[in-house]
Amino acid sequence: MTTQPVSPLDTNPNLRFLERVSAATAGVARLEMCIQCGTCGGSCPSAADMDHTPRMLFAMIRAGLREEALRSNTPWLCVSCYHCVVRCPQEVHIPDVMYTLKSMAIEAKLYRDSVAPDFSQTFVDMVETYGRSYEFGLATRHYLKHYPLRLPGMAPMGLGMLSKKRMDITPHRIEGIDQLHAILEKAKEVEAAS
Amino acid sequence: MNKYLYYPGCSMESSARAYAESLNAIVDQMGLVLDEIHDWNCCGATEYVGISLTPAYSLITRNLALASAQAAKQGNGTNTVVASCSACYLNLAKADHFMQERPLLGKNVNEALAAGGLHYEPGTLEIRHLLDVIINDVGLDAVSAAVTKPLKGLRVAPYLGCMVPRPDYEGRWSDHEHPMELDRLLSALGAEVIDFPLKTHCCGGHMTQISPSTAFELLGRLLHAADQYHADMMVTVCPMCQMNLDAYQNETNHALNTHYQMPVIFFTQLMGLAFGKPATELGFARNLVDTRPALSRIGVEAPAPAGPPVQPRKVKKTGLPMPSMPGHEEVHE
Amino acid sequence: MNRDTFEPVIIGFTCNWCSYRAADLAGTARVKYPPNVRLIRLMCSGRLDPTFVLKAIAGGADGVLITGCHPGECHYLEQNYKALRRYHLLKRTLAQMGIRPERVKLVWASAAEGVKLAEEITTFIEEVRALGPLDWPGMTGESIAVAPGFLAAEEVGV
Amino acid sequence: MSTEEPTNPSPDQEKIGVYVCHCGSNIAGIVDVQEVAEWAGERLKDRGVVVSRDYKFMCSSLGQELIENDIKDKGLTRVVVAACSPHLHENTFRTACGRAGLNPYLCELVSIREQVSWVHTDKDAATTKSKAVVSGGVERVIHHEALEPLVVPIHPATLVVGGGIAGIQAALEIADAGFPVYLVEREPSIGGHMAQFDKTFPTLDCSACILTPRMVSAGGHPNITLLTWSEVTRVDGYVGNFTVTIRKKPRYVNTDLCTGCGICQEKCPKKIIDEVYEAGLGYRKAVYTPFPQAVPRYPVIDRENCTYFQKGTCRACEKFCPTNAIDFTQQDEFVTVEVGNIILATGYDLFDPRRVTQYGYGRLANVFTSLEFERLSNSAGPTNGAIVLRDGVTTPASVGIIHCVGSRDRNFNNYCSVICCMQGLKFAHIVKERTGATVYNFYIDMRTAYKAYDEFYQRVLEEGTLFVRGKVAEVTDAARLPGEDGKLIVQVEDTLASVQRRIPVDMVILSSGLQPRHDAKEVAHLFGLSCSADGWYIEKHPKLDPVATMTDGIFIAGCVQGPKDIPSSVSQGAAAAARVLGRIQQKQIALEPVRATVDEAKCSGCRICNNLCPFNAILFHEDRMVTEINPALCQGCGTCVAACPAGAISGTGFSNEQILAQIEGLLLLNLQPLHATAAD
Amino acid sequence: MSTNGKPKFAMYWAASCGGCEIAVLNIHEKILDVDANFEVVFWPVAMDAKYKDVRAMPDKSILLTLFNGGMRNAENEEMAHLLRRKSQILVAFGSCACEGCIPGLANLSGKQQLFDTVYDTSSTLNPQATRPQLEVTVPEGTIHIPYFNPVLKTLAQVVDVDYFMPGCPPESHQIGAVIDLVIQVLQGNAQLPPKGATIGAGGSTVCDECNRTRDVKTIKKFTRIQDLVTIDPELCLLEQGIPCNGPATRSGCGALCPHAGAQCIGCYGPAEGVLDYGARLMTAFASVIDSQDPVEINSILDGLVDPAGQFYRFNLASSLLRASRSAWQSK
Repeated sequence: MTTQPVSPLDTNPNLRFLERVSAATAGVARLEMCIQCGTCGGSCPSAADMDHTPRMLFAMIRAGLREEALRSNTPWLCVSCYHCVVRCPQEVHIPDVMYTLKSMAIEAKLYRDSVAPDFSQTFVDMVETYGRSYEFGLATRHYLKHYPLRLPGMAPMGLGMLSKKRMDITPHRIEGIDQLHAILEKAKEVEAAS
Repeated sequence: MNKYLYYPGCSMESSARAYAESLNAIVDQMGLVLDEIHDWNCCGATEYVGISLTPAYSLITRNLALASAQAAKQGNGTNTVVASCSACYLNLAKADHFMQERPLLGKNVNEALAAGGLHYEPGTLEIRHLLDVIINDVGLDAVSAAVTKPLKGLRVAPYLGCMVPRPDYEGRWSDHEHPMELDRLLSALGAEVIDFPLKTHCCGGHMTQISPSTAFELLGRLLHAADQYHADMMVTVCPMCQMNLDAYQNETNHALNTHYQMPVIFFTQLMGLAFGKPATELGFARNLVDTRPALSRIGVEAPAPAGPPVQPRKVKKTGLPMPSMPGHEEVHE
Repeated sequence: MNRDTFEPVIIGFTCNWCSYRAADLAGTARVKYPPNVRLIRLMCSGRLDPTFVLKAIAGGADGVLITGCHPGECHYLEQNYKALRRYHLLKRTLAQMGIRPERVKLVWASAAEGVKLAEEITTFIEEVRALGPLDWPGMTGESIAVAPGFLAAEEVGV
Repeated sequence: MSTEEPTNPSPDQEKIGVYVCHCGSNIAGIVDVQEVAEWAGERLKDRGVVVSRDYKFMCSSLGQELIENDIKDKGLTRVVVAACSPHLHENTFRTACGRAGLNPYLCELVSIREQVSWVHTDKDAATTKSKAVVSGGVERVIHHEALEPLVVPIHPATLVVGGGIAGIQAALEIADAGFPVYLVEREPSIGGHMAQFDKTFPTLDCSACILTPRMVSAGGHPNITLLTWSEVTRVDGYVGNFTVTIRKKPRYVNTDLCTGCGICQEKCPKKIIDEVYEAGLGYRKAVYTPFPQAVPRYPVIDRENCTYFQKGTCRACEKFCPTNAIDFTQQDEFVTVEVGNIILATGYDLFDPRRVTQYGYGRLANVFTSLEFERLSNSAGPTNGAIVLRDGVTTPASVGIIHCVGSRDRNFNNYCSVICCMQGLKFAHIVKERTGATVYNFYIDMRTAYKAYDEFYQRVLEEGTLFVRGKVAEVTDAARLPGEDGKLIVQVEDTLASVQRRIPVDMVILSSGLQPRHDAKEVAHLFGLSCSADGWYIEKHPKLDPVATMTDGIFIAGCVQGPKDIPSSVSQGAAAAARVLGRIQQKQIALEPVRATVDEAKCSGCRICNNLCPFNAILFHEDRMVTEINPALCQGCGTCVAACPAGAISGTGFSNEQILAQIEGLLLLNLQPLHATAAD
Repeated sequence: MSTNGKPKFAMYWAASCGGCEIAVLNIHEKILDVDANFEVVFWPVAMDAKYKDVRAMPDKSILLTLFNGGMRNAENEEMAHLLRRKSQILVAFGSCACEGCIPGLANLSGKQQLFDTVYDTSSTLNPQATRPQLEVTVPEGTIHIPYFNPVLKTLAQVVDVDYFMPGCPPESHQIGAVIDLVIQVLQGNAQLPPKGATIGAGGSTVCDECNRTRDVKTIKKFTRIQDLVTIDPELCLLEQGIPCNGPATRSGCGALCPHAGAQCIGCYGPAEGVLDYGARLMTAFASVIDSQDPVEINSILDGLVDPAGQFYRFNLASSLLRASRSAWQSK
């Protein structure tokens, strides 16, 4: 349990953290409505591996513990199973808050383990380049970087996937790739502005 | 004839070819006309949303924009987009939903789309999953009517995964935890459907890539439960689930020191079989876990499993009555 | 009247049993809404005589809000349906007089819906603000001299 | 040409006093009351305002005296008070005027609190609006008429709907005071939910032991007419004079002959799950009394399940009945009663936990509802009080009790069901006491307000019940860890330890919340009441008038008004009875003289209005070809007034003149600028 | 015509059709009583007269002026003021003066639209597209044409009126009765009604005088009378779905139209004390529509093809709104 002297509202911008998280979340986050009942933490399939249960993370956000919250591995372990969402008695958009925290952590370079961010980034790079996902490229790049040792063990599976035509060696590029680039460029502008 | 705009999603062309092939084999019989959205792009899975909001939703919404344009151009009498992949379905549905719930998001996304000469009016398209369409538009009567080779004696564990029944902002599913749609479909095919307790639990999603131990734990839970129930196979509606459970089963076994050989197949593959299509056309060859032992059962009397199937819910008739469960009568124990 | 500083004046008719109590409830709950609306208490929306609406418009109101119990929940069983019918006929007539029918709005609000009523009031005020001033000259004596704002506002033609 | 146009009565005729209330800072905090008062004195002088004052608390005796003195000294002929909602203090100020010799109805109370100071933030705008509101009041009051209230007699009989503890209490209070009561109950016996319970918290005395004496005295009371197996189908009239139609469903048992010996129930071959009294956990026959101490003791035949009614053969009950009381020919019987007041105590339904699928009720055998557990633990229940699993034999070694099932949850019911915490503690105690099992209570917040409740919590803590703070995520039988096989696993975040826990237990009890009766809305409409958004009936004032409703003469008691435990329900039953008795003692009641009247000279007999009145107050005289309105039946809604094409109908208290004048007053000054600021 | 000291009588027409004059002449031999009891000093329709003669008269020198027609232009208003000054009793005579009547229905349209219709439609031969000018110079000199009010006003909206006599035109027997009354008053045998009263009409509405059978009203469908194949000769027209204005229209005509099988169109104006005639009809019709479903209600209302025309045919100028927005806006 981290403790940090929390300065009064006016001098501590972090106490506005909750508002900023909500503002950056798709849909209406309703974070301020959390009653700390723990339905999310109880439902979460990967809670065991998390630094903090989602409930605790929300309490930290509320307390303005920005760095601790963004450093937590909790958002990265969210599997987007949406159990917490449908069970939450206060209808907090939990997974979407997790997405927000991830992007904030990336922006602030506050994540501890680079595997997950890298995977997402690699995946997105592929998509931005081709307009479609490119599992072979993704897998090879990702595994070479992060699980070189896991590769041998993976080889049979990989080969199986290839032999059974479940993975293509060459990527597929969409026709409107330029259009897509234009859209994404603009989107990034807008995002940066907001 | 039910016509739809169709969004296949990337995996249908790679890891989930079997899904695509089997679907292909049954569409005509089910009277489905799937008009593929021309030049659709990847939905970004669960990755892009974790990096940047507006670009992520713009990526998704480009597909919706293309779809509504296509619908308008051809005036092809539908405003329903069907997705066969759970993640794609969820992303498309969420984009449509959130653009309405947060008008600012809608404004930003459309500002971005405009750069590509596109626009999408949230709420104008209906976004549905393939299973939903088969259950509610085609209907189980039509399905059972098409069955020529009932899957008698095949014990199947219906496995939906997460992103079809949840979060279900449009309220299309009978339940978020224990929806019966897939069970009904499989019973209609003549299979013996077990009341799979983990039918909407998580397969680990992309954890296989970023936190294998977590993934193996979750995969282990599913395989364990399916095994406990003596399922011959797990039947899924989601490429990601199928990929994780099938392709990573081996690694999971290594990691957990277990020896599961649980075939995991797409519901469309079973439909194909029940409709009398040859297994060769239905992509069974693509499974990494051998499906032959299970398939060999179909049509022939299934041998009694080693031990009695685990049936924790069996109630002695001498006991107190169970609460009546309206609408759930057809569940197999 | 300068349209930038234009503050619509709205007369609201409330039902003693539902919407007036909803307004009270909004008060007790301290729910905020803009002060542009001025409420009149009737025993029932069925008491609403189109004359009242015409009078309000002719008297300088920019919009009129009619509120009553939800269909099927009228304290007097079914009188709110009479209000509903009059409302639809009145709107047709107003349109012929060149008045945007949207300037008159019917809203159902039960005694429990203080927040909803406040929201409806806020929304309506903004809708009327967007329509601009009406300031009908009907009652303003004999002068046919027309207020500038009146000319500025476009309404449906006849 | 139009005399309906408020032809400003020459002000010299009228002397109007305007009184603006500060309500402490409630109004004065936002509205410049002094400015409003001064403004009214100046600007409305030519409208007849001769005195205009502001005062800290107009409703205080000093404030009222202020008005009374002005009436006496300055000869006021009209009074306008700008303060709170008329629903709060209209009477106060009317009475004050009355004391000073001014007809009470020449006083108008306009609201600048609920509708101005409490809902607006901009002071100038609020002050401006207050002026408009006052001006509207002044214009309106000019057209008020001196009225006399309509005095009607109060019928001494009372109708009590619902035979639960609240209804029984109310019925007994009134009957003991010597006045007739009709007690209507939908089920075959009175007793309600309380009759199903085993023990009652926090004292743990046996529910039946304290309830049955009340049931018996209600059943045998000379002043109480018991109408069980009956439902109200129609309510006509108004306070003091209701005419109520009640449908008596056929019992198929002649209650004059039946001795309640119970032989028919023994002999009946048809056994059905009892979904009502036994909460689906036990069985009953097709002919049955719900429970041994039922009042009345006569059984009913359940037509849907009776072999004779379904197949045409059997008649076992008839054969064996020693007094030939069985009568298969009985039909619905409709009785009409005259009552002066009505008390609704129709209670609640238990939230159906099937809706919370992750808790597995209905799928997982050993998940029970609170009501099921009440029956289970009840010595008169299906297991004679043995706490066992659904197999009927095994005693649980560990039990999990889940709080807030369906309550405090936007997916189901948003509100707190009040009783669940104490109920959960009660269950914990009973389980411990009877089985010594390990007991877990899973709660979000422990709410043990009220006398001796928290002490009970302490006691249960002492007894060693384990408490886990966390809303349970799911109950599953999918075992995966050692020790989970064959158990129910309660998965929850222990929010105080911040860890996810999987706790294997043999039995799970869901402390289901309370919710309005499935037909609450229809019943409310039948009696002309309104429901809150949740479906509970709305009381006249949440604090000061919790048992009265907005419909005069109709009161509510018990859970129909909101979730409640037994003590509160009983108190409300008694309170409602007290209110009714007060009314009866007065013998008569003064009604608002808000009525419609027809000017026969103007009435052309066009008959437009003739079927606009749901209370049949409008009658048409064929002979004279004119329409007349019966003031006794008229409820004063004014629909006919608004509809009359000839303007021949006028509404006392809400006349066209008054409303049109008020409109003019409100618009007198489109007091611009309003400085309206968007709601914040 | 005699010029002895008999009380003076005048009748003037402003914006009107002249029907009111015909109605007066239509009182048959009673017209002789008028001559016997009055000296007719000004009556453009019946005798030659000049405005300057009227101006020359001493104020209040005319005992009774029957003024018909609405205030369409500056000349009408000028004459209204002039005759008010010269008369002791000024009667707004006929629907036009009382409430604007058909000329007042022009208040639905803007001035421009009116002129376009009058000077620029196929029914008009106007090659030079001439439009009336306030001032036109011709060889003989300069002609002035009175200013055309964008919004037609009623007499009472311009000058103080003593009595109102509705009807388009007022029924001759009512005119006769009024003249009798005035004569009785002159002979000191009767009292004048209070100022501002409506004279020559009943106190109820047309249904009061209508002998068609009627029942409680519920309307499932409105039909224009010309669209009906058969009309029940006995039954109330409104109950047959024909929008009959009888229920809201002041009695006095003897329910002529309904008895003749046509619906009342409301020429006698609103009943005593009614502020807005159209509103009364709106609320009456709407109240008895037999539906609680907005969609159905609207489809029933579609049967009322022209609500404003239906409810304000004679009455627009004296209604609360008085004119449509486009009329108010035009200059």
